[in-house]
Amino acid sequence: MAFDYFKYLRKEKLPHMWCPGCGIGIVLKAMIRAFDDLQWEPADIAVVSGIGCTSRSPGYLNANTLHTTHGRAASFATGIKMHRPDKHVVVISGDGDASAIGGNHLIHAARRNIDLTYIVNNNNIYGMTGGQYSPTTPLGAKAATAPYGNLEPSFNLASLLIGAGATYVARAHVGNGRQMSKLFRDGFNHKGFSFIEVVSNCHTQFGRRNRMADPMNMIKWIGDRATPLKKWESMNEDDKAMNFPVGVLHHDKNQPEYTDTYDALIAKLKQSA
Amino acid sequence: MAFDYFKYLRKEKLPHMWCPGCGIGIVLKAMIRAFDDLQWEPADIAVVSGIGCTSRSPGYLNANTLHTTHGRAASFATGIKMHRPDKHVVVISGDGDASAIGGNHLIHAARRNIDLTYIVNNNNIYGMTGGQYSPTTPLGAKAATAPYGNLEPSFNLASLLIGAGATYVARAHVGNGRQMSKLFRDGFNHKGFSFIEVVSNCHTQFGRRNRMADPMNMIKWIGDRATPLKKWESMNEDDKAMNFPVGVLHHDKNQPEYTDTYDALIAKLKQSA
Amino acid sequence: MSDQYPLKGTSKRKGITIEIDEVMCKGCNVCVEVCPVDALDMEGIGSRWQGYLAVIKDIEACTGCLLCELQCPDFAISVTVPDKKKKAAAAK
Amino acid sequence: MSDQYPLKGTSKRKGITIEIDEVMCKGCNVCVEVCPVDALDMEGIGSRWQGYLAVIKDIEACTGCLLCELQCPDFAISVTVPDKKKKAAAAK
Amino acid sequence: MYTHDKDADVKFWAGNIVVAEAAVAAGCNFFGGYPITPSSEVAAHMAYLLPKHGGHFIQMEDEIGAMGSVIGASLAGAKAMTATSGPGFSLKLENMGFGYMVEAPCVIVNVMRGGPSTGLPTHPAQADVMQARWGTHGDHSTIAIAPAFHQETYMETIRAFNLAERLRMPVILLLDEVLGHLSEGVVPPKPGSFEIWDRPRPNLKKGETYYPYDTTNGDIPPFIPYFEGHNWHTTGLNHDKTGFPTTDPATVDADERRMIRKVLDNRDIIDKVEWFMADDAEIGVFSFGSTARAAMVAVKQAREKGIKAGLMRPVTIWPFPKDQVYKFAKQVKSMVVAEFNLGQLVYEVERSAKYELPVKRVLKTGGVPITPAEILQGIEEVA
Amino acid sequence: MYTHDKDADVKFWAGNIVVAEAAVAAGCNFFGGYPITPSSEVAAHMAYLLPKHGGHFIQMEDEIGAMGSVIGASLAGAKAMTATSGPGFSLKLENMGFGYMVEAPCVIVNVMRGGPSTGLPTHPAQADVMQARWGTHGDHSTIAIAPAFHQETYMETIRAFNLAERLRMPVILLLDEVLGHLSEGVVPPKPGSFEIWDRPRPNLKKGETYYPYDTTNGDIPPFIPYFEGHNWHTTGLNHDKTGFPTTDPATVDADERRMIRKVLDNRDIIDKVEWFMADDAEIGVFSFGSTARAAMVAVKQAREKGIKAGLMRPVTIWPFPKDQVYKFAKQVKSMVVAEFNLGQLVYEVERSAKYELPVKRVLKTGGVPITPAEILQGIEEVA
Amino acid sequence: MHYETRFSAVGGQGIILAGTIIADASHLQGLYAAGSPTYTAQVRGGPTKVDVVLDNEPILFPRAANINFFLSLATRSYNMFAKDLEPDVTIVIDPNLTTVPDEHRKKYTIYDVPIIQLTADKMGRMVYTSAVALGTWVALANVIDEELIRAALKRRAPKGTETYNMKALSIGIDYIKELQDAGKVKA
Amino acid sequence: MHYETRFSAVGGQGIILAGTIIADASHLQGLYAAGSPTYTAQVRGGPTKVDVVLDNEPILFPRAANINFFLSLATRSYNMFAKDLEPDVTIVIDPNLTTVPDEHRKKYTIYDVPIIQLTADKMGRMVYTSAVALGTWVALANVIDEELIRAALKRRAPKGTETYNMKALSIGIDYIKELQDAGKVKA
Ligand SMILES: Cc1ncc(C[n+]2csc(CCOP(=O)(O)OP(=O)(O)O)c2C)c(N)n1
Ligand SMILES: Cc1ncc(C[n+]2csc(CCOP(=O)(O)OP(=O)(O)O)c2C)c(N)n1
Ligand code: SF4
Ligand code: SF4
Ligand code: SF4
Ligand code: SF4
Ligand code: SF4
Ligand code: SF4
Ligand SMILES: [Mg+2]
Ligand SMILES: [Mg+2]
Repeated sequence: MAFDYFKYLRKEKLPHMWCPGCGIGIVLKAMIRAFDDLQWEPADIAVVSGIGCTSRSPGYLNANTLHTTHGRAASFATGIKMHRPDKHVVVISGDGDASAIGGNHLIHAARRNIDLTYIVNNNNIYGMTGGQYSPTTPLGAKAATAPYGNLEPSFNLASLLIGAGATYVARAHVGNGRQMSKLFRDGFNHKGFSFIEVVSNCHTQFGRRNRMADPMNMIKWIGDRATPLKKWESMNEDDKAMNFPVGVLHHDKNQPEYTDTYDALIAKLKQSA
Repeated sequence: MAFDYFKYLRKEKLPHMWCPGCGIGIVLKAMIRAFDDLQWEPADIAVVSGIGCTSRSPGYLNANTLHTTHGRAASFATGIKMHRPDKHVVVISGDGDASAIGGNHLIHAARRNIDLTYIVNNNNIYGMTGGQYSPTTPLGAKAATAPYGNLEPSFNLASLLIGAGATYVARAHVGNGRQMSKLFRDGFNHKGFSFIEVVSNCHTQFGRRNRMADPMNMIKWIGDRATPLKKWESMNEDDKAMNFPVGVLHHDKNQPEYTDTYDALIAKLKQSA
Repeated sequence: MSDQYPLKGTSKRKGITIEIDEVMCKGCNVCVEVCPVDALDMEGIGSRWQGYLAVIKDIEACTGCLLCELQCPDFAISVTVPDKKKKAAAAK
Repeated sequence: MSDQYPLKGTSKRKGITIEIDEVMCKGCNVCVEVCPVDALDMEGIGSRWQGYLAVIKDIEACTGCLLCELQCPDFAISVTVPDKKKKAAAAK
Repeated sequence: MYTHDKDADVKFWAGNIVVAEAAVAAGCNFFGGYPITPSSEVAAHMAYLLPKHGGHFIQMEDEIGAMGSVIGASLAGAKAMTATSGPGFSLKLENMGFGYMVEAPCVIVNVMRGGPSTGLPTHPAQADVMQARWGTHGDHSTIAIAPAFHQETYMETIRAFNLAERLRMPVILLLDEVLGHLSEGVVPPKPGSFEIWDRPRPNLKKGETYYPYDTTNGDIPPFIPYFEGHNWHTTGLNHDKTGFPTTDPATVDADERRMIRKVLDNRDIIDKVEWFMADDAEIGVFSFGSTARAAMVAVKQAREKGIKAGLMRPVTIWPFPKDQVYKFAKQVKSMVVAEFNLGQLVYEVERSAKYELPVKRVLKTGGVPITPAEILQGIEEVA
Repeated sequence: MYTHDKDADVKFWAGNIVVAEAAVAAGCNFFGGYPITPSSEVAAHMAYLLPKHGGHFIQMEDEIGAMGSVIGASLAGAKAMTATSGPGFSLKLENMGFGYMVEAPCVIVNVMRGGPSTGLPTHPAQADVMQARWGTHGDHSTIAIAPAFHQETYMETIRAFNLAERLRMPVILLLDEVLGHLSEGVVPPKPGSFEIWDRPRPNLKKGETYYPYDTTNGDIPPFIPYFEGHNWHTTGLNHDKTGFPTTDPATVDADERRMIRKVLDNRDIIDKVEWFMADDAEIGVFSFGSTARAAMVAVKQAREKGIKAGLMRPVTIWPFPKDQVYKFAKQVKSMVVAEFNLGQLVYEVERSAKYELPVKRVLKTGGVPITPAEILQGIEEVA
Repeated sequence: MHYETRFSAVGGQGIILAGTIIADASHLQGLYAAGSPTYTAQVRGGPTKVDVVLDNEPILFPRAANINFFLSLATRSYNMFAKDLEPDVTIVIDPNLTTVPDEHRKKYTIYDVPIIQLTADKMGRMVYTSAVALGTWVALANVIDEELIRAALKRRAPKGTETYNMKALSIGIDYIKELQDAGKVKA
Repeated sequence: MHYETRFSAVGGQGIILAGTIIADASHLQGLYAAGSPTYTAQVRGGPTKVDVVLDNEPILFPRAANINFFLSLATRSYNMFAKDLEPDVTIVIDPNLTTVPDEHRKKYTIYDVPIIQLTADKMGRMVYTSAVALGTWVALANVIDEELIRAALKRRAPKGTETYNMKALSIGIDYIKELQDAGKVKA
């Protein structure tokens, strides 16, 4: 039997709105396979996003889905999770949404170690608004607001999240959907805040301006640099800078999860009442 | 001759508004000594803050001073520095201002490696608004909004900033004004974004709720845990967790500074015009 | 709509079925490029999207590696492998 | 306003001058606590702040280490050391 | 004006505590906040109360996040509240607009302080009332309630939750620093002695699809929270009844009009105006919230001086009670509008009066509330 | 309506490009932005233009930061601008209030789109006009300009900068998606052919102290940027002339009134109303921005049908031209207010008219602009 | 019955609590009360005050308009809050910490009570300052039954400090009583 | 003179550029122009259009009201934008990608031009699709001088592509001319 994606999809909404070859579709697929792996029921899953191409994902997923305001998905998700700690809450958004305007909610959700999985489709650009540079656009790359090449150093999202206290941090890339799905599954499974960056392609807005207008060009450019963490660690500094590690980058299983802590307080107060 | 603080002070505004024994005054003093060390002229310095007890500091400093909105100081400072890259721009704010509402501007200023020095007086509490817990309040500590003890894990600000890409990260504490001043001076001197956390006391709002209502109790409690980085690194995990390292925690002198990069572009365009 | 190559097929040797959904397929070329055995191809004119559509060039070559399916951004290609092999691959 | 101990004094031995500004001093006790040689003290009633004021208890004991000045949150106490010693200390 | 039975269990509470206590009484089980003077005690008291009642309190990283968490919790089924003051209210506006758009019931408390900007953080004002109406971008209706006495604050907080639930939308509760920090007696009504409303649920047949914006039975779409198997979607984009985005001009136009209509057509449960010595008034005083208390004294004093003054005190200020103002304006010779700002609702009064009636403005800012004497002077000027 | 000389150097620009070009022509040397449809091209074009002119562009992490950077740059002496649309405008409000409070000259562009919330990001609306007036908390005056033609946009962008400088305050420029993305001809005036104003500087004697809010010579305090040796302070708290906080009620009240007065007393340079066939009009049409262009066609068509219609088109919409509306309302039999929202400035029109004049509302939302035919129908209904 | 009280100090949380205690007690006596503190969380070390309005009718305008009793523990708070006082006001100050303008001495009835000294000498800990101050109010204002004040104070005092607070209250009351006995104060 | 043009496609930036080129050229001919694109940055792969209104008077209402020329490259864009057309409209579609309702065939004058095929066959790269499409407009609308269009196209074309664009334009023009010569189109 072929894998049945449609349990988790709103079939009538397809084909989706994304450009031919856009990596977001690959991410969506990997999410579905991870849901299926864990046998999560659609009714028990909330998927929350901000604004952007990536943030249109929830609309295609058969789940409790919420397309919020730009950058604020984590805060809505926090409210959902606090009120229903028994449910699975996943955030998916773009690099701009997550790390530009949404950076604060992202790092605070990580700090609290609240049991959300935050997936960032990092295509190094503001796709939806027409290709302005994002906090992850490489130095020198062209963008709508970087006509002379981007002048701003970029975030290493994984480092940022580790610094913020996230207890599960992984990186996948669009060239390897199978690994992506596995990392999603591990992140979903992790009790606490999990963050998975997917290095992705926006050939339309990033690629077109940077000689990679074809999706496969970009996907290959990404795949060529993606290096398993162990191997990457053994590289010299120059090679490290040219490549990026993929896989589980950080995993701390011993930190208390926030809604657990809170509900323990409720239980304690109930007892003492 | 006694050291003359008044070159950098608005004497007529003193005594300042802070509680007797509040660490902010110690920070202010250390800043002044660092300015003096570098012979920076008041006219060439802008000091920008957000809102909070700490953020009242600029009002006492004889410089170009700006008391902005809560959490947004870094963005105002960025505007000032971009327009006047030739001047010294310093941000000073509290842990809440810098890392709660202001977290996003903080990490992005760090990422850009724009030449600001950002000083955080981290007293682990929202002092001004009456002692609500902040992102740096220790787990279990009491606060106005944590009547049962704080449930939220806290930020390690230095780790967060290193993760965000800051090129100079240091930690001082109120028990050692001399070291603080030296770290400020180094941060001021650093071409790029520098971040200095000062572990500080708010005995009024934090201490009172946590059995340290007396300033010296809190200052000692801090000082006892402050450990020079080298020594701290050699500690076992338990001791590491009980103490915190002070000194320069990260220093990368080789990254391009943002206004330099920008002005190089202007120069290039001028040439090619 | 495809001229030469089919959108659906089952290999005789391995019994692997590949199916391309012509409504979903946007002709992005990803599946063609990722296929290690060159079993797929693009065909011009016909897609509602940009004038291309994926087609099966050589069903017998297919190893059932699933790469095309996993990498297709559009839920447009599915690969059914008859035996346990597929399950094993998916679980990896 | 101080009853017993002075707010200003110069040590005979080392010529070190300590000066407490009674308008600035909030009586927080920090200087007293940090002085390694117990040269300072707090006195009740008199401060506009909370009923205390720092005073010089033993000027001759003062080593000019500057700790009280550096740690005073209120620009209320200053220490002047006559020779180079002070400069050296400050520069550290 | 509320009188207390000597034997009643009178609580001497600050207004902010009253709000928190009443919210929990109304069924509030989620609070997402961020501290700000002079509203902070609402959050602190919720942090104390909620876990005892099995509810959840969270102090978010900022007001934007607080508002987001409240809407998220609401969609998951919570009765949710946030509380803030001027600067925080400004920050919440974008997400409040999202709340209007997805029709998420919730209560937003603004304990007003002096502004604009940081202004006078520890002093009162009533200068966010126009902002409450127009603060977020785009067209939308607003419900805003401004009580004047603690007993009223208690009951109006409950009503705010009920309106939010019944109309499926955010409701704003406006206090000010005077009320928020004022301690006065309040007698909490017994549970069961007041109405508690929950958002309407649809009558779905088994297997029937749930549409989150189905308005076949009226302008207020019935609601089923997340996680009950309906797997529905919503978005801040204009959407159709399914909750999915649409750009169909007619659908969008109709939907936006519906959301405004659902407020205007339910004014019977929303509107609330209190009158004080107004029946035979010749000088009409208009005032609300804490300032109205000074106006009551002024009206009494005017009467003592032989001036037939009377007070119209809207408790619900949005939607604006324009018809009542119109009638009042026709009844009186002239009007006095007393508000603790530099002129906001007076514009609405002028608009509602619809003719050139002398309208005396008693306006003020600077942190010290308007006194009875100042209003009395205004009354005397137009008497 | 602008006619172009055939030989003129006509640029076929989108409205957003016009704004950027005009800003640089007006002396803008700092732009802090954050992309948002449909305003993004303003930022992109500034990113292209500014470094060529020695100015600085920065894309901030969000709109709040963008607004902060603009005010910071302004205090350091820059002519600074930001551009956004609905959701971003909502986010900027808190810092805009700070701009009013510290009296920092700057220009804020809002290219309006459908709302509320995310709404219709790629479609036009005129639904942020009340927000422009009342969006931030607290009392304050607003200057908002809404041009209708690209040539006008060019000149009004320059005027926005000039007003910001002359009055030392933020000025809002309101476009909408129709204008922002519409490409039409514009002939940029030659440098030197138009006025450029800089913020007033004080005449200080040597050694004299500079007070950043010294109003001895008028309501607009003269300005010296940072870093010129005056080491001044400012704050979003209410402050006195020195820039330091004060809670003195009289000082605060007076200062807040002054900041409102500085706008109202300078209406001669702020106000701008265009009239079209209005002299003998019996049916008064009121419309602004892109909708006014449809209204012009409708007025012409009405005249062709024998209906004496005429258009009042405010270019400056805040402060609201209430006296002109009053006069116009007295002149005409009835009015038609056409705005691309569900009723905003019509409230001001009704208030300004001061009596029960029939006011027909031609209102709409949903993304497709109001057509001449729809306005014509409105005219015919009240004719 | 209408009585307005203002307590003021520098940076004092204690006086705000004292105000609350009066209000609490007033309920027990069948009165209406309205308490308005300056909000101190933002005024570290700055002058603070609390106004308590008592009335036998429900209180409409809750702010003080005509203060009957004014207490100040510091010159800075005195200068800030001793404004718009009517001639019939009763004023208590700590003479060690508060300097009162001469004209005020002429205009108003001012009692010098060395509250801080009394607290320091007799209680040893400054936290009881406000209870001592409250005692002077009990004796001078004479509008609420002493026992009701004691009951309210007990309820609001931090656990374990009840007896100390009772003692501190007595110190204030007794000091005034002594003055009264000595004929220096109208009883 | 008043002429309204609508180009529509799916996900096409090219047609928006084509609209701009018409407007540019119209200036050279002394006309006023107003171009309104659907804003495509948010419509990945979705239907897009651009309207260009030409007039010899300054243009008041800038949106299209009565379209003279409508071009569609895809069924989805046709369905979305072929609304409210007047009977006198001229329609060009690519028959390989656009299915037109029968009633439209009856009501309107529709020209089938296999634009994609032409581009693929004769240009090899699909980026020239819109120049080919523009060519059909030049020939059919006949309101702007071909040379002025060429001048404008040259100015806006990415560097290095000018000659290819000229060629693509000719392909469109020639295809219509051929049809006209064959009598299948009114010239
Ligand atoms: C408050 C606000 N600011 C700006 C925008 C405009 N906006 C929409 S999506 C987006 C960025 C999208 O980039 P990213 O998050 O990387 O998503 P992508 O489209 O690349 O998947 C922006 C700036 C908005 N919708 N709301
Ligand atoms: C937008 C906004 N939200 C909230 C506040 C209220 N507020 C003022 S200061 C502050 C926190 C102060 O804490 P911190 O930054 O740690 O400074 P501290 O007082 O401890 O030095 C808060 C929440 C505000 N002024 N503005
Ligand atoms: S614009 Fe970029 S991110 Fe958006 S759908 Fe296209 S390829 Fe994907
Ligand atoms: S409240 Fe805390 S931070 Fe504020 S002045 Fe007092 S001790 Fe310092
Ligand atoms: S399953 Fe693997 S071998 Fe078969 S067609 Fe797909 S990619 Fe090629
Ligand atoms: S990857 Fe999918 S969408 Fe792309 S060509 Fe292949 S089947 Fe079609
Ligand atoms: S200088 Fe050193 S020794 Fe002298 S008083 Fe100060 S702390 Fe004591
Ligand atoms: S440290 Fe300073 S303020 Fe504190 S007691 Fe000593 S001199 Fe006074
Ligand atoms: Mg992106
Ligand atoms: Mg703090």
